[in-house]
Formats: sequence, structure tokens, C-alpha cells
Amino acid sequence: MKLLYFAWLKTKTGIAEEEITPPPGVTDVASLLAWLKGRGPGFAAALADLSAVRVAVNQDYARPGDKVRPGDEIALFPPVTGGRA
Amino acid sequence: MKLLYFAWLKTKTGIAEEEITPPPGVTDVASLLAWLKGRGPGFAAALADLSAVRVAVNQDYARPGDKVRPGDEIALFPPVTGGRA
Amino acid sequence: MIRVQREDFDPGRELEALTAGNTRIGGVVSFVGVVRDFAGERPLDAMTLEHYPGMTEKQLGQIEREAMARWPLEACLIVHRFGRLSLGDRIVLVMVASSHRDAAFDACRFLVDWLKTKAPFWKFEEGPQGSRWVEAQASDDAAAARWAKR
Amino acid sequence: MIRVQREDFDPGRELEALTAGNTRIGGVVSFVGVVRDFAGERPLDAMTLEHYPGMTEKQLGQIEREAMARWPLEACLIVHRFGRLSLGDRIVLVMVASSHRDAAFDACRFLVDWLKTKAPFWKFEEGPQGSRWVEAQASDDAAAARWAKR
Repeated sequence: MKLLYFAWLKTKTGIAEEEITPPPGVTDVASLLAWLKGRGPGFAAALADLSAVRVAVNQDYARPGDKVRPGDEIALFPPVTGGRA
Repeated sequence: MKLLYFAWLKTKTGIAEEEITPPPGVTDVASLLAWLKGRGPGFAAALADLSAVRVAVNQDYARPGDKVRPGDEIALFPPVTGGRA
Repeated sequence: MIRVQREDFDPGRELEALTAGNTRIGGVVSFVGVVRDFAGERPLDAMTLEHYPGMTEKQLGQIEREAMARWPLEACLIVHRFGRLSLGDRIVLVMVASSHRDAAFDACRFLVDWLKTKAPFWKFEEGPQGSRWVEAQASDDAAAARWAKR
Repeated sequence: MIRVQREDFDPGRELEALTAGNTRIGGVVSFVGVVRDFAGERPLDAMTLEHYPGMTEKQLGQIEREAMARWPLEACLIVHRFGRLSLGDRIVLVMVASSHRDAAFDACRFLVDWLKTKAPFWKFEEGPQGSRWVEAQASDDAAAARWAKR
């Protein structure tokens, strides 16, 4: 499973991209985030407020109940802030 | 008083621009149009349907009751048809 | 700013000129009107736009001032051509710059709707079936009426 | 058509390319987003737009197909820049061509509203008071929500 981090999620975790193999209990977005949170202080800080975190699975926006599978590309990022006029 | 005609009002009257001195009874747009209508067959044809005629007095849109005075620039034209997309 | 001219215009260059040096501008909304073929209605080869010199500038100026009063705009430009135009030629440019995109969109649409009912232009179309003065459309009056103040 | 690029774009040339040879086009509505100074909030020197390559193109493509399905459009273009941008630089171009001006205005505004809530871009602003990641605005979600189908 490939994980990508953007904007301040990249800054706080210190990671842009990584390959991971989560434990068997990780089957959806919510359980993935819960597991990531326990990986260390950087992750705990980055994921402290999940209302400020968006998740994409295979480049589409995903919700907590959406499934994650080996081989998926999962991205974590804050709400988007493109051109603001 | 200067009269201007545009689009098919110019075609039907055969006049683009003229200087006129209407009789004393002509004091507003409505009486001016009534008087013009009697000036000949071209004018009668051009002004047969007044719902298709717009009038401007000194380059502002005017209504039948608006006053006309010596020295005014009066224009007669059909409803405008600028860019139509 | 208002311009009534026979020559074509360059929308990219107009955008540069309109926004140059104003760092409060966050969005620019433009409308470019083009001579199109009314397929299904009647084919068109070319057309001539007649206008009323003097009144055109006066009316466009009034409409522009109205837009500047109703929305927080940084800059505004209307360029309207007259004379003979062929299929695909640009007719009109309306360009509105603001800090806020909503103001720019609303003001641009307001200007385009009003242009079509207030600016003294008349179209004379030439096609294979002959030539004729184009008649006004009730839908244009309806489009302008949606901006009437209540 | 979708383009995500570091380089600037020329709105005039894009207009030419988008409309060339299509005589059904009667109106083109464009939005150009520009890096502006948020006077009163915090001054800005420059910013960097980070994006998610691949997802950006996918999301822009979906939004564009949605617009083409909802309105009778002749052509559509979205160009979005990324990387470091200075005050006054162009960020994004949305250009929509149609036979009918109402469709072009509606579709362009729809695209701009959705871009700001769906396209994976993040702004990192640099100013005299330091640098920071810009936070999302609730007003952008509200703007996109007005297009939700009922």
C-alpha cells in the first residue's frame, strides 16, 4: 500500500511518500488512520484533528468507511486551498 | 431639432439625418412621431407600428411623454440587436 | 473603460493592461462575443453592426458606472466593435476584475445582459437566403430584467 | 481540456485555440485567477502551490465532464499552475465556449467553484510575518454547494 502526504501533513509526519503493510485489522480508511496515529509522535500530531484531514483512495475522495486494499494509493492532506479569490 | 434614423428606419424613410422645425403643437415624443407619420409614405411605413420603434432624446432612451425642444438630438431606431449569443 | 471601434481586439493584451500594477485583483471574468452560425435557423456569411456614435459611448459609460456602484470592482473594460464582421469574428469584450470572484462573475453577466438590451447596435445579416435586419429577442429583455432592482 | 503546468499561460492565445474553426460558438466566458495581496489580512510576497500529480488531472477531468454533461458547451479548458508564484501572477484559467451566453456563464462559474473545493492544491504563503499553509475557507464549500443537484 502506498501512502502519500501533502502540505502540512507532509511537514508534520516528515514523510512525502512511503510503502507500508498495515496489520490485518486495517480494512478501511478509519482503521487505517487509527493505526497510523499510533506509529509515533509525528503521526499523532498530524492526525490529532481528523476534521482537518482529507483522504483520497486511488485519487478519489474517500470517506471513513471506504475500503483500503493492498496495492491502493492512499493520500492524506488538508482541505484544498486552490486559488482563493 | 436634429433627427437621426438607424437600421430599417433609415432604409424606410430614406434619411439618415435631417434638421427639422416641427410645428408648435409638437412638444413631446408622441406628438413628434404623430407629426412625422404624416410627412409622406416612407414615414407612414416606417412608423406604422410604433411598438417596434425606440426613441432617444439627446442620446438617452425616451418615452412618449418626454419633452422635445429646439436644439435636441432625436433618434429613431428599432429595438437594439447587439451580440446575440 | 469604454471603447467602440471598428478594429479587432486582443483579449490577452487587454487582460494584461487591465490588471497591470493592481495587486488587489484576485479574479478576472471575461466575456467574448463571437459571430456565430445559427445552424438550423438560417445560415450566415457575414453581418454588419450599425451603431449610434455618441449614444453608444454614453450608454456603455452609464452601464459601466452602474456596475462599479453595485459591486466592489477593481477594474472594468467594455470593447464593442462595429462595421462588417465575418463568421467567427469577435464582436464584444466585457472584462471585470475584482478581489472576489463572485463580484466579478455577477458584474460581468450584468454588463453583458444590459449591453444586449441597451447599447444602440443593430445587426444586418447577410446569408445565402438574402439579407435582413435582425429582430430583437424577448429573451434578451428578460435577461436584463433579472438585474432590475426590487 | 485539462492542463496542469508550472509555466504561465497566455489567455488570448488559449482563446484563439479553443474557438478556432468552430462557428457554433457565440460566447466565451473566462475566469483568470491571480495571486492577490490580502490587504488588511496579511501582506503577501509570494506563494507556492503544491499539488497531487495524477489526482489533480483526474479530479479536473471529472469536473470538466460534469460541466459538459450539465450544459450545452462547445469547448472547455482548464489550465492550473503549480509551483512558486509571485504577487500578480496568474494561477488558473477556466474558459468555456457555447452557443449561448447563459450556459457559458453558468458552466464557468460552476467549474471555478468546484475547482476551489475539489482540486488538490495547497497554498503555502510567504510574507513579511513569516510563512504558513493557508487554511480552507468555509465560504468555498458554500459556493460549491450551490451547484449540488436537488
